[in-house]
Amino acid sequence: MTLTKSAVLGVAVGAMLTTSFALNAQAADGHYIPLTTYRTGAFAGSGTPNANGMHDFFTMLNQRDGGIGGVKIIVEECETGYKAQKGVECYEATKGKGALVYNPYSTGITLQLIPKAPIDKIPVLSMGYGLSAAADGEKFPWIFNAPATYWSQASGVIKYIASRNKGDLKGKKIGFTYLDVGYGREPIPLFKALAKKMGFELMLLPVGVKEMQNQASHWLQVRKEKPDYMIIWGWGAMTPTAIKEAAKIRFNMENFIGVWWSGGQVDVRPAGKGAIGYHAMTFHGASTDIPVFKDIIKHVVDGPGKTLTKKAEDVKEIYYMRGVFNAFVVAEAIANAQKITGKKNITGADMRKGLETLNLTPARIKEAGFEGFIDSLKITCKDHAGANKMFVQRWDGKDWKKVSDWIEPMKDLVRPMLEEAAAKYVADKKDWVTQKCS
Amino acid sequence: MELLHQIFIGPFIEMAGAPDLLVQVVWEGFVSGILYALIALGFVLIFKASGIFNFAQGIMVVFGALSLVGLHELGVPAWLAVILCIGIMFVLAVTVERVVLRPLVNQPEIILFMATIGLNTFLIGFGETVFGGEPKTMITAELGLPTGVTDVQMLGGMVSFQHIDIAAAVIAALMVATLAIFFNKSKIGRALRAVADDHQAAMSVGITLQQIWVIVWFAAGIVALVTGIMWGARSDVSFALEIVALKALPVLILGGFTSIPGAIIGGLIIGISEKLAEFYWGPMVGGSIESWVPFFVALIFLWFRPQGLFGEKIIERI
Amino acid sequence: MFYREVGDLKTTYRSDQQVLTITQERYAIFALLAFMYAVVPFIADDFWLNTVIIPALIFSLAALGLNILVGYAGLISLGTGGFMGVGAYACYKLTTIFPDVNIVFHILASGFFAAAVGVLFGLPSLRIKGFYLAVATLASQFFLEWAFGRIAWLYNYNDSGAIDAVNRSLGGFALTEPYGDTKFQYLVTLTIVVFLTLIAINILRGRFGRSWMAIRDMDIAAELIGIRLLPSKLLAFAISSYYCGVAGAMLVFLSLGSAEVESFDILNASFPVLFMVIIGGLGSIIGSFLGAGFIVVLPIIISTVPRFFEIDINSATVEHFRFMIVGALIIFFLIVEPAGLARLWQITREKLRLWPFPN
Amino acid sequence: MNVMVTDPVQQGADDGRISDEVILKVDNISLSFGGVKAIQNVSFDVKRGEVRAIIGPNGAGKTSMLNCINGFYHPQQGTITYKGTARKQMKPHIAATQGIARTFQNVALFRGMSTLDNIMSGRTLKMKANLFWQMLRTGPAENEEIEHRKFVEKIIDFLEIQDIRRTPVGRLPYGLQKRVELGRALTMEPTLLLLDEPMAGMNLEEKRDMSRFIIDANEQLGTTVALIEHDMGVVMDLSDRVLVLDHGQMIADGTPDEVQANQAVIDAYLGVAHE
Repeated sequence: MTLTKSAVLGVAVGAMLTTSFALNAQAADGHYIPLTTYRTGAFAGSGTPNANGMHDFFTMLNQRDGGIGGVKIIVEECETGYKAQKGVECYEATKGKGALVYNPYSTGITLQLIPKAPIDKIPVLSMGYGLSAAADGEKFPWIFNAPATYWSQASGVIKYIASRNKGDLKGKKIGFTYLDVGYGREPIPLFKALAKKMGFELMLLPVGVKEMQNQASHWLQVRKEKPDYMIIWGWGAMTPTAIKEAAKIRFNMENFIGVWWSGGQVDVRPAGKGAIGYHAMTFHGASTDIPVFKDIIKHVVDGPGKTLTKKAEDVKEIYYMRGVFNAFVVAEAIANAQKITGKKNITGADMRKGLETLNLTPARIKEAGFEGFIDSLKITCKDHAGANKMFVQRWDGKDWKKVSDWIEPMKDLVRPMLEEAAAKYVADKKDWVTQKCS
Repeated sequence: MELLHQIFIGPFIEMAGAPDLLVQVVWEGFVSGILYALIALGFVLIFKASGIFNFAQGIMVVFGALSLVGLHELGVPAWLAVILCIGIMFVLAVTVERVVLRPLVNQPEIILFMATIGLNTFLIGFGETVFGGEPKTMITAELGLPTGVTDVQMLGGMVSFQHIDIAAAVIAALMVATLAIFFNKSKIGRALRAVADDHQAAMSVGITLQQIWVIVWFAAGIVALVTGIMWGARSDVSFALEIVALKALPVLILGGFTSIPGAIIGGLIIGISEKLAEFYWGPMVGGSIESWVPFFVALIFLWFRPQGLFGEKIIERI
Repeated sequence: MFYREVGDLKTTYRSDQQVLTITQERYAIFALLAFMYAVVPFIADDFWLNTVIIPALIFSLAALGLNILVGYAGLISLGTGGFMGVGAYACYKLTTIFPDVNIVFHILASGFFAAAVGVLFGLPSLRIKGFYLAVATLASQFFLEWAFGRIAWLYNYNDSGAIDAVNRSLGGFALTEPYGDTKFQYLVTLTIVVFLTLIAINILRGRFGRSWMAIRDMDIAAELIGIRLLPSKLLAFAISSYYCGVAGAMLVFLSLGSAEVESFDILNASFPVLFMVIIGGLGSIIGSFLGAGFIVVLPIIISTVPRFFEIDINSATVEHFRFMIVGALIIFFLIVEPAGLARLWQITREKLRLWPFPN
Repeated sequence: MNVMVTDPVQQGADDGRISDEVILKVDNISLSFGGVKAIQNVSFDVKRGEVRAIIGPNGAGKTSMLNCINGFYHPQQGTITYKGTARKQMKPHIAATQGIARTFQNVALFRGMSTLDNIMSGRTLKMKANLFWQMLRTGPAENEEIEHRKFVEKIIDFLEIQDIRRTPVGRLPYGLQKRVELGRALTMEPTLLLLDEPMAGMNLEEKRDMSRFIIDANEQLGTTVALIEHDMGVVMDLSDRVLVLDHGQMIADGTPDEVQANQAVIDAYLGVAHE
């Protein structure tokens, strides 16, 4: 027995020593892009297609074009389980290897990275999520949240509901159920402001991460309060569970509207027929009938590129498409940075410049094979979000169908609030890095 | 004063004002309670026969359900998958006995308890490695479980009963009845009851301790599989249930560690009280109090009756 | 011939009651400390400090705290995360309310809040023990998790619900994450951990430590030699929670830079710390350090080793493997050596002391 | 802080070791668990300085009696008068503070601790240094530790267990464990020492040693001893007075010679049926 024990100790010590040699963080040779993903846990349903989309697009660029500007893209995934603390650990473990940009895919992680970004000089791209106030590029030079902030989106949702009520929401009751973490709490200030301005009653219904799969009580509360509309800011297992529960209490699905992170096939499928009529916001199309997806299938999913995507059908997942869009923005920013700096191998600081002057014109979108999928996108020094347009889609049991026109967010309401929030965020931080935009 | 009114009178006025909602809330609590009770039942089976506090019972529930769905995803027909899963639970029971329990026999119970925490963690990793970590949908229809809903007009409103919930109640009742018959009528069952009191006595019936452990872990595994199916049909199949499964612990405290009726009644008390608390008192403090209310109910109960509802009074001897 | 202790005689009880009675070992510890202070900051890069050394030190402190409760006083707790959280949130509130007081003071003071909460939730230990107490500590864990999320005052009504470390300095140098220099953070962390470990050693080898072990080994006999159970158990809860609280505060201010409820929930804090204690060794101070180091390094080993052999491994699979390996290791240790890594170390030490004579 | 340390070997030890002072008086005690009557209306007393034996067949209620005396069981009826204070029931730690020490039938040592720590724990009540000094382990805490260590070392010498000082007691043979347990009780410097079958499971030589320790403790340290024992030879040799219990009832009380001659006692031991 003692021999075994000594052996155990020996192995343990040996393993630790091995690690200490293997650990030496080496700067990667190429465009190094760490991805904080979550392919396991209660958020994996949303996280997996998302990660696959990003991964596959980069792999496709490597296969088809040999990388960006002749430099290969190196993607390293780090599993977070959608936990902010894990995300930070991933960040700390990868930042030293020459990371160009972080795509946290979690508002919680984004919030934790915001103070770190200026210090480590690595930009954070929280595409359509994260801290809304970060759209103020003067106060947050290192954070980008194009194509639109949560606050823009919240205003868009309300605008859409108002449009179904001839612009009048007085006396209406709107329920807001949200994942009770940084992500779901983010739009509350805007909803409150809108409720005051437009005279509707706001009913808050937080769902903790641990109750995500067990929302019976929450929806009984909805049944009691009888709101006219429900808005859901869910992610992972929360949304499908909520849709099932809503169907159980016979909530009118036509009046149930999800945010763009609650509008994937994975969210509606489990509820079956009960989900028909559910609405969700989005900022890109739902059709894969465009060149870029054909390329991905050809070079990656069915081709030689390494992928975790199981079948070509999976490309049709909304969250997969969004991952592709996200990767596209990153790739364009890298190319842009190369163009501005004239360097082939860029740094995080160069990447920031690339993002800040990114301009996706319709011509460029068409050239890249994204025509009809996304609207044009322009990031400026002042505005890191762009406040782009969005639209509403409806689930008909098989497909997502566009049911509204492009909706312009309430810029004149949102922008001042953003700036105020940004100023407030920065105010109690000593030595906060800001910039002046000319 | 207003606060007191809000806490002690308001909720009851609400209950009286909308009795249909009250019935619905109690029903929801009842259904959750059944699921807690089923997990607690698995605990009791193992504890009764071996004195082991099996922390991994909740995870065995998910593991069973995940195996079922995972096998079906691999193209195995539903009925065959169920049979295979029963086989998996048996293999699990044998493995646990061989690898975990046998080497640890005669260790203090606290060591065994921690070993089951290790088992808990291992099973999560193992299940996810084999079947993937993303939440899965239970194959309710393929198993022939009902999916409809019946709305009953009553008390000036409507109460809806999901058929799957009714099925869960019926299946739970059947399972408890089967276990009761098994324990009281069969030879193995009697041996199991004997072993709870005296290991020597059990061996004189001709069953070794090892066999008994395999049998109870297998029985607990089957209970877990059934629980997993019912639970999976209500929400989804993922290890996130780990946290919810911990609510079986207050159920055990309420019902006693060795009592099957205690587990059932304790489960129902916990289920109904947490849903009532959440629905009528939760909104006052921002909601989500059902995450801790069951534990406090159990604590308060523990203070007055440390041996649980049906547990035997413990006399310490020196 | 590693040890030469034959001539190492003790002539007074004072010297016989030192922490390390073998002179050589005392020198070894001084050498180790000198190494940690003078050499590590120069050879370890930020990655090592950030992802391995600082978290391992902080979690060692939490594990030490839990070990006082579980390993020494024999009271099982699954509520470590909650107590760490109390420390973290208390520290956050303290920095808000008293912005001019030094952050190190706040970190040490925040432990007292955790201690108070620990005592409150330790009260049931008067009437219940064993598994029942474990369930009682779960009550505290879930209640505290709820409180951190639902009581907006605790996180200063931030919209995000997160607490983030404010920029504070020590002796003119920025200290808190992310503003401070990693090496500086490391030195401060090390100092706090060494200081608190010394105190723990002192308490544990004095009358309180003996009382706890007596209660752990046989509470009835302990009572009959005059140890009052409730005050002793509550003191164990208080001191244990103090250590966990300080660890929680350090986790936010010296390591992560910000945190949400989930950093202190049962799966991210309570269980891992319990695993550290089991794998490290119940009732062993050195075990707390070994266990924490092991659990912190393990995921890095799992993700690095395959890459070392050029095997492509998916990040989610790494996570799954980690669970499997941790679970298997816990069972393995309980079977082979219930006293954990600390016991393995002890066996090795005994062998070395006798070497070259066989044992 | 100045700690009083008396040298155990110098104390007491005159021939008039038994005084007339009744140190413990048990009056009409009854104890039952559920329906089972463990003790029924038992009364007896213990005088300062004497060795008092309690004997009786298995299940006679001897251990329960000791448990009542040091407060672990609470009798339903009767009073216990100790050092002049009458109580309906004791609390274990109060019994300890008042100088009642105890060993157990099945050794109740702290298995995870060393011999030294086990015996040191017997000094817990006498140690006063507060948490602050304990944390720093200087000043009062350290001085106190050293003072008490000196006392403990004397007990260790007295019991001749110097060589197992650092051994965890879980690894000791049974006989030595019993000795360590006696050591722990003696370190408390008890007025009244309750010994529950101190010689159970020992061989002749170990019994001799143990008897010697008990006599020395009684004669040299002046400890009053109440002991339960099955070995009649030991009982008759050691004790001044013997109380005989059977089925929870007192059937005889007197000097060894008286008790030996008592018919009821003979019947009880030979198993004559009760009416």
